[in-house]
Amino acid sequence: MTLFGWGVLKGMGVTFKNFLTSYFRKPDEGGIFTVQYPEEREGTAENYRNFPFLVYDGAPEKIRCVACGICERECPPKCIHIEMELDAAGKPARKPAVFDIDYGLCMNCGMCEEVCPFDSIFMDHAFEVAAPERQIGLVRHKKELLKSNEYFREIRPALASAIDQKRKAVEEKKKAAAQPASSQSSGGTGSL
Amino acid sequence: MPILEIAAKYTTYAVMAVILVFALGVVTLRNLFHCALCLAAALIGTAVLYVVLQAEYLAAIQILLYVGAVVTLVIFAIMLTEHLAGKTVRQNNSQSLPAIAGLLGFVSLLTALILKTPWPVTPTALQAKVLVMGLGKALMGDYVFPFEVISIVLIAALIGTVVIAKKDQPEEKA
Amino acid sequence: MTITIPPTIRGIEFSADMLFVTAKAWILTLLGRFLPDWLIVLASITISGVVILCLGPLIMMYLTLLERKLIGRIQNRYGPNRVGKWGLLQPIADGIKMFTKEDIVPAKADKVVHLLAPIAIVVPALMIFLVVPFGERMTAVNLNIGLLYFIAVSSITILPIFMGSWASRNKYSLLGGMRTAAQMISYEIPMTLAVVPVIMMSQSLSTNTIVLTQEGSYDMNWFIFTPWGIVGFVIFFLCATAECNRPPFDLPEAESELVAGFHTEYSGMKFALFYMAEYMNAFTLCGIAVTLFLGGWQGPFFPSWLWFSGKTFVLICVMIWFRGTFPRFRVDHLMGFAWKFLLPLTLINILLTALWQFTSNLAAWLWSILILGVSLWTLVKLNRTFVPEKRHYLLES
Amino acid sequence: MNIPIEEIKKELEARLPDVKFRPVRDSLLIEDPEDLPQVALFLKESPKFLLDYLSSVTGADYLDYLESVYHLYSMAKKQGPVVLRVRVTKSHTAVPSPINGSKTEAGAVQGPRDIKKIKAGKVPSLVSIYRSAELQEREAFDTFGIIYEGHPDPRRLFMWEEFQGHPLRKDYQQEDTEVLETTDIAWLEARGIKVPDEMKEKAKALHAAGLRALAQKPEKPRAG
Amino acid sequence: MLEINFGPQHPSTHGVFRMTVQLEGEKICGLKPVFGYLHRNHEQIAENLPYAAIMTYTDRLDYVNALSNNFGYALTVEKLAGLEVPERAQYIRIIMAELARIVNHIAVIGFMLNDLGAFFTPLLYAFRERERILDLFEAVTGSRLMNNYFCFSGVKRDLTDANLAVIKKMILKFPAFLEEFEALLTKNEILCMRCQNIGILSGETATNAGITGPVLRASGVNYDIRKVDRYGIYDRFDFKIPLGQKGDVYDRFYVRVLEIRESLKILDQALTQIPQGEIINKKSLSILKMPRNFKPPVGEAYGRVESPKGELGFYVVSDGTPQPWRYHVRAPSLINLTVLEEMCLGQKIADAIIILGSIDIVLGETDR
Repeated sequence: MTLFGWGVLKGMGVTFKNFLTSYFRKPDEGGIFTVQYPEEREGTAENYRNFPFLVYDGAPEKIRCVACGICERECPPKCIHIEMELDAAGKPARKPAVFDIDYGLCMNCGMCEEVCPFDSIFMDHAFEVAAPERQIGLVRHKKELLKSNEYFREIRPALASAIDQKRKAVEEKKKAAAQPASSQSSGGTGSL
Repeated sequence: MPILEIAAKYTTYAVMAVILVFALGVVTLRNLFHCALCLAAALIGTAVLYVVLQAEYLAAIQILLYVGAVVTLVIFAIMLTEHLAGKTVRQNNSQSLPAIAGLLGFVSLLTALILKTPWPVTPTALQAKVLVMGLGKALMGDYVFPFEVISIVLIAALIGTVVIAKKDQPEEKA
Repeated sequence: MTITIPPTIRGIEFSADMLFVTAKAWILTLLGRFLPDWLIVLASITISGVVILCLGPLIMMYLTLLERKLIGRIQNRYGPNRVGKWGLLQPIADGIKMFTKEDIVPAKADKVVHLLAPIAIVVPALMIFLVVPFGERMTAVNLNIGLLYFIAVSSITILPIFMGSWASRNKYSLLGGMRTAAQMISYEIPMTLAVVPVIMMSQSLSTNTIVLTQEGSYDMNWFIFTPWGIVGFVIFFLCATAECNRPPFDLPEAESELVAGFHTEYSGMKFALFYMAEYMNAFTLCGIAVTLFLGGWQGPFFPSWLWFSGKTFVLICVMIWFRGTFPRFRVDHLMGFAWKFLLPLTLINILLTALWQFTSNLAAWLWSILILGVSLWTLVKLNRTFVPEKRHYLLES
Repeated sequence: MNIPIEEIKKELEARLPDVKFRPVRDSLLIEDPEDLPQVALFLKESPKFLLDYLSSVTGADYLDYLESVYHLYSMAKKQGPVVLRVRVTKSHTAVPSPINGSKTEAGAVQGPRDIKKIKAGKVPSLVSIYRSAELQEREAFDTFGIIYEGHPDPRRLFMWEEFQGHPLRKDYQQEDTEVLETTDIAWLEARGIKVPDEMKEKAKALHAAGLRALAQKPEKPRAG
Repeated sequence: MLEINFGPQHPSTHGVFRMTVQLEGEKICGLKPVFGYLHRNHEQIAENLPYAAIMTYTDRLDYVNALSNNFGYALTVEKLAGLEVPERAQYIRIIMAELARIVNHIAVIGFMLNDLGAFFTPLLYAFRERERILDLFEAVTGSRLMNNYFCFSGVKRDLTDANLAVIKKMILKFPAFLEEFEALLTKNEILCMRCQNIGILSGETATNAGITGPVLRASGVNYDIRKVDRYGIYDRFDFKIPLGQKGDVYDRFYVRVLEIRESLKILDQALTQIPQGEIINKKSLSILKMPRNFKPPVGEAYGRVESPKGELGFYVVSDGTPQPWRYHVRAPSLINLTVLEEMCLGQKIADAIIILGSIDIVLGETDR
């Protein structure tokens, strides 16, 4: 029979050990595990996904999105709203006039990123999105959603470079195709 | 130090008045819980009175036994017997006649006792230390037999309570 | 009414040991220049009173910080460190928060009693400070029945808890109140009995005298260094933990069952008062434990008040350590522990002390250890519920 | 370890000749719901199957009839599942909202639609045989309105007691929470909450038209 | 007699669970669970979504270990549509599901100790370890809790060598943590007093009431779907099933500790065996890209996995359209509560709390 009260004392020993190690050990070896958030930050993993954003190349006018509306249709909580821009003749300009995402509804599932055939919508790393008001404050319009490809490359280098390469290849193919059969635009089909 | 003594004197009167007020509260208030609280206050006041009379030992015992134990038991009983989360527990005065009879008997006894006591008590007789020592010696010496008998009676009462309380639920432990 | 003037008013000694005593005496002599004698007495009482009244809340405030820091470290985190350096201003921030919070009184509550309860709970907590000997000649009131006074006053603490729990008209509060009453009554008995050996050995009820009897070579003749002393100390400390409702005996406010127990319906400053009483009780109980068993302010080399506060600090840290380690007892186990385990042990301890008083030598040591060992073993054997079952787990494919 | 459905069929035919059933997609459809406890008890106690564990009870709405589906396993023999199903018509359960046609684009509903063969009635509860049915039958009642006869505690599980309708049925129409009905206004006013006149008029108009405030499917997805 | 509402707002009902408890003194003489405070009609939401999009909602069932839910749902739809899963993806699935099991079990033990009144220490020690695994989840799946990682016939992202190294390191370190944790808890007299012979559930009752998972195994019934169904590739690993003796709270607690050890064994084997290769079937890539074009053949399937809470079953009926005709979740958290009253009767209130804690419910799954 073990001594009565031994288990209790052993437990106290464990907590005491942790108390001591919290002063002079590294976090991985039993030290303090806290990250002092606003000052210290843990780097986010590349795959980390938060809210979606739109990628443009170079200037905000050169937006990749063609307002096809696939993400709008596939979004499970239906938080995306897209309206096609019409040119002077009233024809669709293959560009979104309105692109709103309600961050209050979005559940960060990443479906939009998966279904987008034009590599234009991706999940952002920025998680400090607070707004004083739910209805208006959390709805992000096109202006706020647009972010440059450089930013994209910065937060998700591997994916961005893969997509850049793919787009380049498609572009070159298009060019090669365009030279013999001059001026036959084939649209930006960059799907897999 | 006359001023201090005067102050002490009037404090004593004030404490007495407060005790009386609370004692009245005990018998007049409608809410049983409030009554119990008043009782506790009155008993604490009595303890203060003892302190003023330099009988600290008695005061401490008073608080320990009466406030700490008896009143707590009373409150416990109130909570256990009445509806727990309860509406205010009403007190009724339907048995006032026997109560008055009892009170009269008690008062007459008390007066008899007061009349028998040789007043005034000399200050030397109030030496606290002597009192405590005497109390102890008396309890453990001359009066040890009645003291023990009382203990046995108390224990019997305790056991009886346990037995009565147990009877309601014979299948307590499976 | 005779109140003696402290003897040190005239002859002032300057030493670290007497630092606070000297300071008080100096103030009193200063006042003595232009005040009548009887007012000096009042001033003496006032100074002690004011010091205690300030000390109580201050101790409570920094105990909360200490507790949060220590438990934080036990749990491998920092604890409060944002308000001020090392979070030293955290208690003040908490205080401001408490003061500015809305005071919510339930609609059906007994308003008067609800208001009175938190006030009433602080009074006994502060009153105990009077008899705690903080250092040599640093007892506020050197009552010759100090210990009895302490036991008596701490027994009142049940009443305000009852008031609060009953007045809230909340079922959780009520259950908490019932638990408190049962627990406090049960643990008061072993606690009082654990003190008896000390009284027997020091032949006094005065806290000051008890400390003085623990003098010796290097001032280290503490009661804890005797077999009955250590048993008494352990029992007293466990009971003290239970008396001030601290884990693992925190059933009255068992968070996971009763939300917050008797103070479920309290908010703002009233809640803070309950909290304050709890922490002040923890402090005074540790102080009394130090006085009774750990030699009070006795100790070599350092000033007496430092010894006292150091020992108290250690005991409080142990209480916090308990909190950081243990799960909570259950009601019936708690009762069983008090009545079936601690109470018999205290009784045996009293007998042991009597034996010790007659034969104080090596043989007594051996006898004590033998008796204690046998009684502990039998108690554990008799208390089946305390002994964990051995389990064997099958691993099947 | 699956139990072939033929084996059970054979065994059942031999032991319980009165029970009518036919296999539907790897499962046994018991024609008369009243026979269900008998079959379940047999399967539970027959040493060959020992289906002592009822894993899942659920309902399904096939527009013309409701189905109650049971998945049985054997813990002792570590085999299964055996799927039992019974069908009941909808008619006997109170359906508060009118059937305005199915709102899903479901085309072909599997299974022959021989309604005449399906007996109208209630499904006997299996709680006395498998306690695991207790909460699941309540859930199926809540969401589909299948009444389990003999259930010890036949209340709704998730929805509140006063709730009307059964939300998982295909004909269930969602209430529009933005529009108040006359009953809602009465409820609110009984609790001393002021209701704007505009809302009251709307409610009156709705009531006069004999309509309920039902949610319309939005034309466009919602966005700020 | 006193009737008390535990919940829906209460510190230890693990969410918005509510039970009305009848008390006699401290003893419980009646207990009725009340459900539905977190009901969001998960099944109807799912019936209006394409199959692939439902995966995102399964995360929100049992939000402590979303990966097991993903696994169950993916398994069911694969059964329904007859999809094949590549080898490497199988291994990744097992690794992630076992990690999720560890996450769940240590969180449960921590929370149970909190219910017992230990002031957050065991919980925070548990969370310290959980954090490492969640960091890994974030790096691999993109999210800490709502993983949305599995897809039909595969997984969405590959485990890199760096990830595998992190897992390997974690497995090596984990037993030391468990030793420490057990030193703090398993022999503790107070814990034993509180947990032993409390809330006893016999094996027969448990089987009849459809109790599954660690609660069932603590009652001594050897039934683990990983062994029975051998779904995925569980038949390739050598692991044992810990069984309890009495079926009390202590057994449920300790069986979980032992299951963590077994999970570590599985992880160790999976990490050494994992092959190189595809993580998703090429044919199924289109489901990911065009969820609405995925139409499983008419039919139905019932798939189940051993989630850390018990048997998590999905019943999916397809009518050949992109959305399921019927989608049902057999939630272990809900069905394990069937015997709550029986276990609690005659015990003290404090016991009811830990019995509830030892059943291990997550309200997202219970109320759906």
